[in-house]
Amino acid sequence: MFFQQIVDGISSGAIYALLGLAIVMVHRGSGVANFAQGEMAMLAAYIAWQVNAWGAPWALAMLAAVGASFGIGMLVERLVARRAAQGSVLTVVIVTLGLFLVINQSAGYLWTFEIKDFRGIMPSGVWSVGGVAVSYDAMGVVGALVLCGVGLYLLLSRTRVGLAMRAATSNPESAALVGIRTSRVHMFSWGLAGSIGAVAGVMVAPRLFLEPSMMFGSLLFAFAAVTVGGLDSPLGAVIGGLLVGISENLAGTYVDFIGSDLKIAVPLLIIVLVLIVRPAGMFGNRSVTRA
Amino acid sequence: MSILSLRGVSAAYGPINVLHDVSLEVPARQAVVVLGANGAGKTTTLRSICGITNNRGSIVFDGAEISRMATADIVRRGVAHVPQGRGTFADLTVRENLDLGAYLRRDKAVRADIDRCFDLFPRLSERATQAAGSLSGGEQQMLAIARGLMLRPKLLVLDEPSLGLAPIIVRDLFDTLATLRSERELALLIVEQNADLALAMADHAYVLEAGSIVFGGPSEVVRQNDTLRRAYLGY
Amino acid sequence: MNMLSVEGVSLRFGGVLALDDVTFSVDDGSICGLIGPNGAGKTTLFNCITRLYDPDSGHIHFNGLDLLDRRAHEIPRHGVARTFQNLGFLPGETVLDNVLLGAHHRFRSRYLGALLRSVAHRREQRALTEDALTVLAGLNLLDLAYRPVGGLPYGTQKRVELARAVVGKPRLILLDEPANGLTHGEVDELGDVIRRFQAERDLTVVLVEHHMRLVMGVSDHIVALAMGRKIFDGTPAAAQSNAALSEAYFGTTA
Amino acid sequence: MTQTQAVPSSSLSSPLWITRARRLRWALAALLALIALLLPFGLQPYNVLRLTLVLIFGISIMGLNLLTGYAGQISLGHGAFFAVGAYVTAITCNEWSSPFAVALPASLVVTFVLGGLIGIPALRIRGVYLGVITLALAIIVPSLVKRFDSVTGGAQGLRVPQLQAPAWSGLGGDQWTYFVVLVVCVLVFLGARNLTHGHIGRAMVAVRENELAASANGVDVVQVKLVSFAVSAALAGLAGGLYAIVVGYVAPDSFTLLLSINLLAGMVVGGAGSIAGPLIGAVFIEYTPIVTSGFNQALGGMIYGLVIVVVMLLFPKGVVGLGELVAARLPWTRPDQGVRR
Amino acid sequence: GGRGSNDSSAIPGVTDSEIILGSSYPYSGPASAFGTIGKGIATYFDYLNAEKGGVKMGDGKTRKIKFISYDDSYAPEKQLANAQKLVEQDKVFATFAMFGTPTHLAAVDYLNAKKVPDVWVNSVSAQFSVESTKWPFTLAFPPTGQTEVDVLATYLGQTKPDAKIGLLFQNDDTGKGAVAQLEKNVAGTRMKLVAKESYEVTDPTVDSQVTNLVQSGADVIWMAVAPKQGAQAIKRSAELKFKGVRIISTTASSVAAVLTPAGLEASKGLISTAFTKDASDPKWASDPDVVEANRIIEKYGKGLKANDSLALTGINAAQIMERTLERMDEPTRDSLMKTVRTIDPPLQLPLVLPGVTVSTGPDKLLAVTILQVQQFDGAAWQSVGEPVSLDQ
Ligand SMILES: Nc1ncnc2c1ncn2[C@@H]1O[C@H](COP(=O)(O)OP(=O)(O)OP(=O)(O)O)[C@@H](O)[C@H]1O
Ligand SMILES: Nc1ncnc2c1ncn2[C@@H]1O[C@H](COP(=O)(O)OP(=O)(O)OP(=O)(O)O)[C@@H](O)[C@H]1O
Ligand SMILES: CC(C)C[C@H](N)C(=O)O
Ligand SMILES: [Mg+2]
Ligand SMILES: [Mg+2]
Repeated sequence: MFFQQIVDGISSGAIYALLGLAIVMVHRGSGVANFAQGEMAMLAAYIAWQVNAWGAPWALAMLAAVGASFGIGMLVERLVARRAAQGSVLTVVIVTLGLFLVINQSAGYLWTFEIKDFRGIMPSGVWSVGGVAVSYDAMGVVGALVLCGVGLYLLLSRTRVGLAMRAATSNPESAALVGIRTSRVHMFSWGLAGSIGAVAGVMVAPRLFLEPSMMFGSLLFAFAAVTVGGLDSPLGAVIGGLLVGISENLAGTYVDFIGSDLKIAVPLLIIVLVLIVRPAGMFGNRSVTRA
Repeated sequence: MSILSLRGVSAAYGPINVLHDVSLEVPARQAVVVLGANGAGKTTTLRSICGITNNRGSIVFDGAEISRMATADIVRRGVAHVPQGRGTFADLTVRENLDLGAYLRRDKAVRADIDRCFDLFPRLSERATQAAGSLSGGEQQMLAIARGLMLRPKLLVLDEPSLGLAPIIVRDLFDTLATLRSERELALLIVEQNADLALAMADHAYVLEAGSIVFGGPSEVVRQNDTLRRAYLGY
Repeated sequence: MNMLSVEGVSLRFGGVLALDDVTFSVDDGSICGLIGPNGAGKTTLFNCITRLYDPDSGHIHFNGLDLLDRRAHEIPRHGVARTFQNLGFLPGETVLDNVLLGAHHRFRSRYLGALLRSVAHRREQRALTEDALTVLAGLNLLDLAYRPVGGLPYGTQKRVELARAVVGKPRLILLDEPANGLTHGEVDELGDVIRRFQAERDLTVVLVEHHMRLVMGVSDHIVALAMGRKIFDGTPAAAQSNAALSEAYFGTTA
Repeated sequence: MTQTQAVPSSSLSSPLWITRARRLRWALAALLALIALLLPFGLQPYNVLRLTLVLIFGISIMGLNLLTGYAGQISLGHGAFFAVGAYVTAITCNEWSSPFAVALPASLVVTFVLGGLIGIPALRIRGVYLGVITLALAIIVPSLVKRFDSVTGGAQGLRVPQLQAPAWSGLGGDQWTYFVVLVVCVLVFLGARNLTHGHIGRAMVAVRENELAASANGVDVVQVKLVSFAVSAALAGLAGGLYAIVVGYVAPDSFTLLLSINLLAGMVVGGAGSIAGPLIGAVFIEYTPIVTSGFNQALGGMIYGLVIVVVMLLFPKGVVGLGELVAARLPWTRPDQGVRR
Repeated sequence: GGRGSNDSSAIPGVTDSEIILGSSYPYSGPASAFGTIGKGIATYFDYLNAEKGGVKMGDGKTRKIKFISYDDSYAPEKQLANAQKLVEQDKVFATFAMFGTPTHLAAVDYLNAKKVPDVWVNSVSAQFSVESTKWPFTLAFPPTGQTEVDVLATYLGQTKPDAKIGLLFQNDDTGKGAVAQLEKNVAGTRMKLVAKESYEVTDPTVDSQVTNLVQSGADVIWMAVAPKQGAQAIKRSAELKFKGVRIISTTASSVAAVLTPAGLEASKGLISTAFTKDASDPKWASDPDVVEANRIIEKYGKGLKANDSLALTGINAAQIMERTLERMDEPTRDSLMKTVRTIDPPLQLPLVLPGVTVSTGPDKLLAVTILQVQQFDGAAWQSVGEPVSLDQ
């Protein structure tokens, strides 16, 4: 039971981490916390479903969704986020919450609120070892997480693009003054985040089941994860996600008072504790302020 | 031939006009200094050149009209701008700041240029891995200048480069600028309150007052002309 | 009498020893010029005095009061004000509001008084606003009182900083490069203003500046730091002829 | 700046455009007050109820505004304090059959203390990080309500006796309730205005803009943050208490995340860091969904989201920010252009 | 009666040619899925008005139905305001199928105080039916959660008297109601409730809870859940190779929207109760009533899709209202209340399973107390025995 809960925790945590990577991507590239990220992932899953329903094989449909999401992400930055950034941080927060509503409700209108049959590329079934069952779906999510995580890490730490992103967030005006086309950088980060979110969406749909509110709960946990890990750290998102997933499951199972109805409180406690010690998360960059 | 020329440039913040019909020229490989009391519009002039401030009029750099271009594209044509009051990337290290200065460059000389910056400002090499935001005011100013040099621009625009720098550093800086000008065929456009030093180094000078150019000519003229100095520069 | 005495103050940031056993004192009513190369620790010393930083060791006394016992927000109340090298403003607020912030500790009424707009609160609000406007007028800034401070020229902002510090009625004022962004003429005027404030408001001044004409012109006494250590303590005249200082700082090869 | 000038005292008074802008604001407020007094007599009870809810949301948005708009501490979960306030009133009214005059202050006090406690971690945690913590709070409160169902009635909720109009007033129950809430609301807004228009408000803004500068100027940052949290929570709690009385029923489903989000949206749309903003925001969150779903029921929620996005894109600083832009261009209230050095 | 026309003008919301009904649904917000039910209702009334000219009521007059429903985003205070608006401004004859337990609890006192009929409330909570003294004008339609639990527990007691039950439930009043009712049912039997796991609607998955139930030693997993969690629990319990009996609540028994996504193989053997015909079940796909309902949805349902079980729920609700109106002797509120309180003879609705009838009477406050137990065979639901009636 213990190991099963750990494994379950990892496979939930991988979902939060994957979505968390997308959140980190946007935050790092444009300094915005995108509360519509989960809905964009959900939309990607619907796109994949629709393309499949039109006759394309799943693999192609999912690729199409990931590609389309890159465009959607860029579009959202270009048309919405950029203008909102003229206000305060809160303006952007509200705008992404507005987008949340728009995407969520449109999906319900277009595809109804009923669950869609979403197969995806992973075979159905489980792999059991020593009494612990791991579904292929879950393995798919973990695999996608590893790929996206490593890719993102390399991109951010090993390439000029990564440096440009940090510069564009840290000081947009100076970034332009060293020749960085900040608006393209922002668009690229949103696009990339859209794609990572889309990977999350299409990989988790067989497990969470596709309906308009599919990603809502995961979004909350993903935010918990990136908060614990640090909003600008991909590694933080991964570790934070797994930590939240595992602790939530174990606490819900083993701590009597918590039980499953209060298990949502566990990530909160973790966040508060971690942040009190490290106010910018475990791996986050604490911005320097000196007099 | 001028590498930069402004013709009838005006600029405004909201409803308030702060530049009126400013025209000035920066000849190739020469140093031009812009002087004026505070609030005269010097910073605004420089920001207009780099497309940071909304402005009207014509700005031609290296044969191309740049007044409608985005900042990054102007920079890509070879203009480096060291803004007034820091403008460093506070969360990034000194080294990363310098790397970003060379963001547009692909050549092999980047390393050597970083070493050169460290020679000019030894302080920076001691602080290479420290976050720029934790530097002292003067150290940040050095970093901003060094970052501008890293671009290897055709035109280097400096907004009060001596701000917050120790006298010895200021002197070294101006020496280096003079060297670079001949060495790299660099043109310089400098706003500077330390008028003596700037005039000594510059070929041309402009004086701005309340958003208009009230004098333009060889810097020698300003140096020699006490009335002019007293009227506009207060000494 | 010593107004400010700094004894053996050290502070380290990771590998950087920003202050290394610094000791000096400032006489009541004098103007002390604090100079030194970039990164010498001048601002850091101000930060220790105003309790934004905690020194690792040492003592700082002001008028007999142990400042290290106090928290940052209590410092102005005890009579120490400062300006910031790179401006510490609320950029969206007006010049007047920013200056009034400097008088924050002079308000006697508290939350309840403000909530109910008590007579006492209104009276002091009026009085302090008048005070602030008077200080602004003295610095020729009255016209700008209702302009957001963010859009003002750099040199003007430095003067608003000065007004903000002065309106708190300090006994000791720490000025961090107040002449930045000023023209030659304005620098000279600033020297006069500093002296005038010092006399009229009975201030003690510590002035950090790289502008040598200003420092040497107004200071009664010079302290120089380099690499966190005190390297000179004496009169302006002695400073100008000090070889070590010349080499490390002025750059005039003797 | 050479000589000490004797300053003529006339030049120390505010410039004309400021005085005019101030008068304009008071005139608008007076007009609004007049309308607020007359409205319930011309409207049907359901509209009076909606207006009452607007006032209640206005109070809680004002609470959020003090904390987030003025002091800059992001709270994405103010619905939690609203819920606690509602339950405190509901429980005191039910269990101890205490009159509202006791129940409402109880809500105020409990949420004041709770807010202060929540403010403690906020001393270290900032920005979006703080936002996520408060968000989690808003998610947990309904779960806690369900968990402690012996006092809270669990998912079933609690009924609360509603206000009855005294006979002498000659008013309907809805009108009486409205006026009671109106009085509370006016007091809250006046208090908030007083608090924010003096040195306290300046201190809050200083904490928001630049903590270092704030404390160097004598602002006790810790105190300002804690007090802002406590007062802000207390106003949300007070609003929650009023809600319980007005609606006559509280349940965990009354206080979902949507409430917190609506409060925040109301604050930003109205204009963060302003006095009129919360009221405008309250009108927005109460009436926009009604209008949008009237427009097209199937897509009501979608249009509501779209309206939020569009409003924010058009006025990134909220409706009040737009008003200020307009005022800055009106000949009457335009700031003087001549700027001397 | 011949003079009805005069009288009726004094009664709000009804004329000789029109009757106004009002309702409140979450068209927006987190529960907006259920807005589809409201749209389904409106669709059916549109169809009636267009193709039948309205409803022919007991007084012989055919009246068009004007159905006004407002959005409450599942916020109690909004449903209260909507109820007031319907009564005061729209002057409805009655409210009908108001949605949700917590939301309607905010509105029910008001409607009863105003003596406005509040019929066929769309809530599975029994209180809206059984509290007839407190709320004489209120009555609910769908089978209550208790009824469903009673029927299934009775079935289980007969087929597996030693059942060790592990229960999964949503942490809301419906879920808590199911727990209480199940505890009542197992008391005094050999059945035991060995494990309880709850979830919040915001939980991304219920995997952890299902794991705990599977490993608790239970041989029956009872899933009192919503569709999404139903699909997750079915899939998860199959993955964990659970061998015992699995029971799933009616709301989560749609073949297309729950069992297919969860996997038909994985769903094999599920036990549930049924109330209405599942349009996505091959068994009912060509049922004329289902076909007709789908036709109506496609023709009149703006934006609705055929086979959407929530839309069909709306149609079904509208049909009970249609029958009710047909049975009213005169167009008065009293008559409406009398009619809904004495549905006798019982009604067989087109979309409700044969043998499952709606009836009320002085001693029968709950409208639906008959349900059909069914088992999923991997392709379709198969009835197990006759419909079970729990009539007191
Ligand atoms: N962001 C802004 N918003 C509004 N007005 C501004 C803004 N920036 C500058 N101004 C105004 O434009 C005018 C010119 O300012 P500018 O900064 O160009 O002067 P400057 O000559 O560089 O002064 P300094 O020597 O002090 O740096 C000033 O009157 C200033 O008030
Ligand atoms: N918070 C900090 N973290 C790390 N290093 C710091 C920090 N604050 C100051 N330092 C370092 O301490 C040294 C002294 O800085 P300080 O700002 O006191 O110099 P300064 O004498 O004011 O120089 P300047 O004349 O350039 O303003 C600098 O080298 C700086 O890098
Ligand atoms: C208040 C701070 C932001 C000011 C800054 N420390 C400076 O050196 O000017
Ligand atoms: Mg300038
Ligand atoms: Mg310094």
